[in-house]
Amino acid sequence: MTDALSKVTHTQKAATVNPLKSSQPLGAALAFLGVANAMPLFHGTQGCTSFALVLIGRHYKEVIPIQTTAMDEVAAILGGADHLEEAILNLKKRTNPALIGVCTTALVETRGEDFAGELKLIHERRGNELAGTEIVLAQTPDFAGSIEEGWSKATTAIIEGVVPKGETRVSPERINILPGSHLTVADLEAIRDTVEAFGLEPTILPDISGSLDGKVAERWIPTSNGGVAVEDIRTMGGAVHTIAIGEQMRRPAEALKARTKVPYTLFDTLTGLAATDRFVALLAEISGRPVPARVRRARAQLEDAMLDGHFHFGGKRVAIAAEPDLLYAMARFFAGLGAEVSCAVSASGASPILEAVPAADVVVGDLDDFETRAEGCDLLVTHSHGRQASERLGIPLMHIGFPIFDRLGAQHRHTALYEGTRDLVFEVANIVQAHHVPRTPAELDPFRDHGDTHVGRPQTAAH
Amino acid sequence: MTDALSKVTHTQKAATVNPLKSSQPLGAALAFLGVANAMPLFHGTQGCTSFALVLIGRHYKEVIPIQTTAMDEVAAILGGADHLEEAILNLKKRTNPALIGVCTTALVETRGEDFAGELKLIHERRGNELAGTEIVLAQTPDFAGSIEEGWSKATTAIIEGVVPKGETRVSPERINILPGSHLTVADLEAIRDTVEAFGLEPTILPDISGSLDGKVAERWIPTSNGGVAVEDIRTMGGAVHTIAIGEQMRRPAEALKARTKVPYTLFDTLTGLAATDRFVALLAEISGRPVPARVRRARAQLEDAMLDGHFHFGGKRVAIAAEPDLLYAMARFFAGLGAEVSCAVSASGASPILEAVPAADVVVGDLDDFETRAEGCDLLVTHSHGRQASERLGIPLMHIGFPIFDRLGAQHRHTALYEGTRDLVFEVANIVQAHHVPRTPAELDPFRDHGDTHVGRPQTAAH
Amino acid sequence: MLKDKIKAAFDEPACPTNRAKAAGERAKGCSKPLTPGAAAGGCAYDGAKISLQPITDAAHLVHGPLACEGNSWDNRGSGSSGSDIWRRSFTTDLTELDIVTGTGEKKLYKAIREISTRFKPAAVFVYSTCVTALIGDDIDAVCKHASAKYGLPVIPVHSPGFAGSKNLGNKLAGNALLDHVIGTHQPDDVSPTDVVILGEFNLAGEFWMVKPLLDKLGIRVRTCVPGDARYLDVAAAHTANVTMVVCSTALIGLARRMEERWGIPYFEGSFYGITDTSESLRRLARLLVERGAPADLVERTEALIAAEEARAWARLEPYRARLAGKRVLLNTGGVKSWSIVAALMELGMEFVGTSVKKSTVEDKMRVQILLREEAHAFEGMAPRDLYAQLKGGDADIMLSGGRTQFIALKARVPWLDINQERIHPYAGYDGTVELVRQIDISISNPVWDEVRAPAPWDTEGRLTDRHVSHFTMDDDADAADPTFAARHRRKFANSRVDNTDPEYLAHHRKKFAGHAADDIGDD
Amino acid sequence: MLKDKIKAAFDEPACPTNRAKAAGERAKGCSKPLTPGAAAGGCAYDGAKISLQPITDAAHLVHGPLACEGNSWDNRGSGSSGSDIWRRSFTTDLTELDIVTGTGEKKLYKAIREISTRFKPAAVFVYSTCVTALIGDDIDAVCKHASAKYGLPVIPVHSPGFAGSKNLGNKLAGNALLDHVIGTHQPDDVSPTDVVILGEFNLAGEFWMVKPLLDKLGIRVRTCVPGDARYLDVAAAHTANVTMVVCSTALIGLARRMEERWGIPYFEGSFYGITDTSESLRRLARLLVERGAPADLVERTEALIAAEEARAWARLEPYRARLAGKRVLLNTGGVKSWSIVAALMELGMEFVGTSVKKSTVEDKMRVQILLREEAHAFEGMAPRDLYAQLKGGDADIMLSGGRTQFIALKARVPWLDINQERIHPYAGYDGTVELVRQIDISISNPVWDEVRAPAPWDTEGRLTDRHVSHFTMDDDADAADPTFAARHRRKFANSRVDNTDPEYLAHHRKKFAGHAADDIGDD
Repeated sequence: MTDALSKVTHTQKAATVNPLKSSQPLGAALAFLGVANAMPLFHGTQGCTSFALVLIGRHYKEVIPIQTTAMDEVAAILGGADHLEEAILNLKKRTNPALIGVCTTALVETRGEDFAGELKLIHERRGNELAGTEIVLAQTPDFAGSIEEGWSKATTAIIEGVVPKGETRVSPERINILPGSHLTVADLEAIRDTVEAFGLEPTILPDISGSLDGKVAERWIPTSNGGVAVEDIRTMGGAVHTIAIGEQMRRPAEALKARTKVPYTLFDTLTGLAATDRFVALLAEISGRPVPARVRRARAQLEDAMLDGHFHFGGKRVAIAAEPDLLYAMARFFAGLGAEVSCAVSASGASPILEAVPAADVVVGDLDDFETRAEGCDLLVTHSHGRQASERLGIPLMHIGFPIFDRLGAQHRHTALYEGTRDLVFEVANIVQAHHVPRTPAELDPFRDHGDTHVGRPQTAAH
Repeated sequence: MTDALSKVTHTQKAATVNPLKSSQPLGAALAFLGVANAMPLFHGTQGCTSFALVLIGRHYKEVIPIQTTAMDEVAAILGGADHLEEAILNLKKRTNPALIGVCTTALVETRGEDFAGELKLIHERRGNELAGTEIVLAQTPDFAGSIEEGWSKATTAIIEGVVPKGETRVSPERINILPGSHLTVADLEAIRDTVEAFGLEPTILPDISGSLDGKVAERWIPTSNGGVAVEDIRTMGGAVHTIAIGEQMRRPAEALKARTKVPYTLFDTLTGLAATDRFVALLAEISGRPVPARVRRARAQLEDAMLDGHFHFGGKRVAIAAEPDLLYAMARFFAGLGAEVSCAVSASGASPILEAVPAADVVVGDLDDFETRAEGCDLLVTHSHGRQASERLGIPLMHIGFPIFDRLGAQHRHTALYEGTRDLVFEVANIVQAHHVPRTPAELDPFRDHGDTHVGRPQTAAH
Repeated sequence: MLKDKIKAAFDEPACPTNRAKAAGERAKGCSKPLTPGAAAGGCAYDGAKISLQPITDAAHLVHGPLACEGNSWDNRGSGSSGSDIWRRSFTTDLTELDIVTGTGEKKLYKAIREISTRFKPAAVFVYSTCVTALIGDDIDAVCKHASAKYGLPVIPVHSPGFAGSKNLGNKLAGNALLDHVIGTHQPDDVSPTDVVILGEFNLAGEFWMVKPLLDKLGIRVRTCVPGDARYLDVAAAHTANVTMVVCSTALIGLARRMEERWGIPYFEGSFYGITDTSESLRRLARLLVERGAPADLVERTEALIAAEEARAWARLEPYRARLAGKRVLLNTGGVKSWSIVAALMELGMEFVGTSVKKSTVEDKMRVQILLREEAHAFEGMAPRDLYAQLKGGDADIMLSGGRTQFIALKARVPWLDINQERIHPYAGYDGTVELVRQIDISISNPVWDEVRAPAPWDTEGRLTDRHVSHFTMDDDADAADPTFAARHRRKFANSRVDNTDPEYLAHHRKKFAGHAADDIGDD
Repeated sequence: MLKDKIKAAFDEPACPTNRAKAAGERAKGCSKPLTPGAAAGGCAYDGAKISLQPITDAAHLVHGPLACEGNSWDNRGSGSSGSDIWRRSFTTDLTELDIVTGTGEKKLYKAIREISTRFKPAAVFVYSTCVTALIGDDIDAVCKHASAKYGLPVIPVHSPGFAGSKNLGNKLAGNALLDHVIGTHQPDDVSPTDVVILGEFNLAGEFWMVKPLLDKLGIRVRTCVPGDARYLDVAAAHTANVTMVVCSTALIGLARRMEERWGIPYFEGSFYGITDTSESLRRLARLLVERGAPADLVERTEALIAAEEARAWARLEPYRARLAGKRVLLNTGGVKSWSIVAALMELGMEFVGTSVKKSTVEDKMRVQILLREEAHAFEGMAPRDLYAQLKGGDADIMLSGGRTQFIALKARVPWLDINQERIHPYAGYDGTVELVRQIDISISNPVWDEVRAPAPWDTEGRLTDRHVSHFTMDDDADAADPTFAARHRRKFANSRVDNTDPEYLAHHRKKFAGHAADDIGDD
């Protein structure tokens, strides 16, 4: 694993070909969906909402509640304040959500209105009607950022909109968890279990494990079904500590600290043995309790999986494309088991974590940059849109991130802590084994190609 | 799902081609390995042990403790009692196991000695030296049965050798679990969690989740590392109830009941929504407690997975080859989601559960019978030896059962209860999706083949 | 200035759908105003892109910020027998800087260059979006310029999302084809039996089930727009003798204007269902004969229809008994409604409802004639209402698109995808059999019974009475004779039922200290 | 009667390995008595099957109960350039009934018929096992009968497991070839440069890295036994001019007897390592020239060796610095020991031990000369001792077979498979580079550091002191300037270290009611 900073370059292309990223308001909507009884509201045209809603639905296989201010041509020119107000009042009346999360889109941001001011006016005028519903604003134009930024901004907006300023009585068993958008439903469940195993009570914000975990309800629920309760968010200032996971969560962690003085620890990743050790040790330290036997057993199982699995990583070349925190986590994971991350593509360029990705270069680009650079690799690691590159290059694809629409159960895969890392080791090892093809006499012929690339791939030291 | 009995036929071949089954003593050894600090001892030649040990090691990726009486030509002719005694004394001296599980092999059974009598004599002569070590006998010649029978016999032998006869004071929170050989380490962990969630204390026999779960220890352990303690087995008569899982466990459940009067409930499978409902309801009934929210949530998640996943089962033709209880569980699973089990091959023919397999025919045969009958199917479901059939037929293979040596983490896959069924749904759906190939103009041409098999596969009602 | 640009984008001829509308309705115009906070559905950009993207050898470049293309690409299952350029996604992915500094047009121009150099497409379609319309990028000028410079057709499509609905987008796409593509290529192999199919998307390759029928009759499909279309063939569409419009709202305006401009007669037809497939073949043949094709085409067509219908009905026969009386909720618009309704009713299936959201008045009338009760046709339904109807058990299956999939599934009602993401082909005679087969597979899946059975406990996890009786003591006769043979007896199948004696358990539980032991099942 | 049958099965000529043994050792014989309860390793059946199964176009039929074949098939990675019959598993799978009623021979006969009819193998090898030897099945008679009846060679292999070790099984396999196969086919293309390779298994296809070298020199490999061998070629092995024995214990007896019977000279050689590969080529060339091959073969061989060695060394050079001084534990027997030891020592690697369990006395001497200290060569090691040595940190890597794999891994020591299950080819010049590359990949994997680092808690889960200092308060300078630019500063890489102030936590914990709050880290 390299400790040197990696070189981060942005591709200088006019045409984005096969986008890697999804839009910023989509990321914000996901975060809002992690609050119980919430309703994300896109401030833009119907189409923006429709695309986001369908894409999230394809990934989670759920009915996704997102609404729209339904901007039309007239509003686009004259301003959308009326649409915003009407949408909020309509939502309140029809679904009575605990929280409406307004996500601005490129259209309204291009026009450039004072959304915070508009919301304030709406509240002044309609305070009574809107009682019991928090309304928060995330400014998330599509022309900047990606899911991570939207998620981060929405979480920050929730904190700033819901958590009161000032210190409060600390409950020594309460702990805040601010998970990045790259963690799955299963990861959040595992984090909660681990925290609870130390006698601590976690408040997870956002908590999509409650709302996007795939379950069948017995009645129609128009808002998010599950997630962290607004009342619990309101008392996050009473926690003894905050744990933020992923560089994207520094912003909300800072916001929470600024309001409430709750200190935080930022984990750049929770994938991997050493990272999980640090997380578990912190919980032991905060709780003053020993590490439970069950957690220690999971650690021993991960060690074993790493030992059994490392054969399938060593000497392999891996191409990864993802949002920054996930890219970092996966690159660390692969490099830590001996694979070479020979192609690393980030969906967005804003995160400082990119410099820490263990790869010679990190390219901020698209899946076409990925496809070009991934040639000759042993494994592609990205979301479902990587399937075209996988077909064309004939290299197997490991699905990570968002969107995953051509596989089921993405949200139930463990990718963090001991168990998640163990499962990832197995998944990679099994993809590699499934694609192992015995070599033919022609491939092994020493005179096949009397250059350096003697046996199909370079055999000289590539280190 | 058909309620009619299926037709069970045995292939009438002299040559077994590509065996589906593994040997009976191997199954017995696995069961003995589910006891803490145990040592299986094969009464036979060194080779029998070596093959079993290596094969189990390839599946579990572990150092497997199994020893041998090392019969040679002289002993084969003159009798192996001396070898048996020497082996037991050697093992006691070198590893001091809590239990030695003697598994006879074809060689010594062909000669036909009085093994029970020999063991009794050894105990009479060497009782002092052997104190603290239980020695139990499973008669498991290779020329009969398969893993299931060996597992069942060994479990029965443990019960008859360790659990004292007679009724005892009942601990109302104690419950016995007798899992079949087809359940994974992860399944046993999930069963334990579920039982404990009702405030009950399970004694699982055999419990390979303690010993074959893949973990790294800090010192050399010559016997099984983990598993159910002999002392806990000894008090199984004090349980309020026994739950046996798989028809193969009827024998040990009956044995336990005969000795201790503990009644039992036999579950033919724990895979599937309805089966898990019954299991959970039984726990609620025994404990007098309501079903915990967590279990109910897992149920809702399974329902959702079934709804999302059923598309990938309906109309598909599946070929399954496995030991009887696993064959039954998987066939029920596939049929329950709308797939047709058009080929069902059982490794052994002794189990009455075969008649309940939801398939027109169940063939007791080998992987060659499987390969012949699986042609035209959409999915093969069997262990790693099915890889050759998969290659030759060009049909994807889902790995189940034993041995799985070309994939990692087989023991950590969930296959039972709500979560395991959910994971199986995802696994099948993802194999199907991964192998989906869009159809070509030629394949869709209505004049391609003006018979009934119009578009590659029969389109008339196959029901 | 901005305002003018946007107004210009809407300076389209009167919506052609109006032609089919009743006089009173015509005044309403195309786009109904949406309710903020209670709206659903795609936008004009979506509609335009859908209508054109399956043109397989062209690059489709979206000029705007990321979301329009980034959140929506690679989500449709059209089959291509040639290039895969159309499956790639191209967008100028405008950044804040691009917008603030007004370099959008420049970036677009450069993007066209990059794409034409690297991917060598037959043409580039450029789609405008809300933001680029709002900031007034002149995509017409850029396209014209780039076309001249790089020597390939570059077609502007004016499709800002805020312009209106998906339906409007379809029409805008048709305008682009008419203004910039059709008529720009003169093929050297024009024949009297050339036809054009409009509004057929070749989803799951289903047009490949139809085209061989036409081939056999000697009818040449000059181009099928947009499914599996190649750019040059589309450009030559004006040389055809007949236009058949498959998805009526999508491109009927284009057909009408092709008739106006080149005198090509058109008709609305459908390849869904046996009767409609036959009728479409018939009309194609007759119109071609009217336009100069050999007269025997009509007879040959009838012979083919007779043979294929007989074969299809024979293959459908086994399903009749299985599906007669099953109640279908058809939640999709356009021509599919009446075709599919007709096809399934012929098998004895019933319709509890049909969306006519995207249908023309003519479509609606056909549906109403078929269904006989106006109540069955609805304009669209809120998710909550749809869920209530399905949950209420009104339908045995819903046929719809992915958007309402999870509403059906959450209501535990069978659902079949008949929209763009589906993987099964449903066109022509074979496709009708496949549709019926898939409906049967879906309805007969035992999963429905299993998920509909309530859990044996209430919402608090307390066992319901229903459950307790399930358990009986393990059979003592069984225990008394534990030999293999005894266990192998026929009644085994029953003895496998899980069996526990509640009295035994109750007895033990009474000994529990501190447990409310007798409360089981009713606490 | 039984006893006689079994004795007959052992009526084999004196073990050929004895030839290579010192006079004093010879008396000990082949099989050492095993200790019940403390034995490990395969049996004679195992050895026989291994030696023959890679003959690819033959069926290998195991006559016995299930375990012998059922627990062991499909576990070796030999490459085949032709048939895949050898990969299939055939066994008579004797049941209790077969044994009790004595129908084993009949079943065997029928099995041969089924196999020959269905799979059309070039030949069938029939292996006896403990049980069929014990019950006295006359496989010689059955094979003879079946061969005559079905018109294909059916070769009995007398290999009951209790006869002895794997090594003995190798020899029994050699006997079967000599008695029934070699010399039964006369090819029409005999040439003076024909050679036979014995004991080469073509694992991971590695012989395909060597054969082109021989091809280039005009040396024709009549057959390589057993790797990628075809039956007829094996049957013609007696027409070769030189035999090279690769795995010395496996088939050296066969080579000796081929020399006796047909006058073919043999030598022991190896294709592992650069020097040994070259030496083997040299000896082949010289022996062939002695037997009538063109004299320039020797020069051409030297030229090839010079070129290939230069190339291989150049490719190995980058590894020298990375691997020099690394300590290797080589835990495998036979010829591999000295070849691999020599190869890796040339790169500066050190050997902390080498198993000579399966080695001949000659092998052992070579190893001892190479290592200079006798202590390094061991006969075999109990798992417990091997674990202790590895855990003690004596070795940087262990090279061995799958059987000891998990001992190394549990000791957290790099391990490389150099036995039958491996997927990398190590023969010849290219293979040597591959071996070194794989060793480097294994040793340099960062996983070792990670798994060797102890958990930050003791065996009871209590935090160790080492840990607590890891956490520091989150940087307040950081918090004060939370702008992007400030966070982007170079020292970012450090600020990502997890940071928590233990004092802060202690402060809060003091307020805990009923918690031993200050005990952290040392309770």
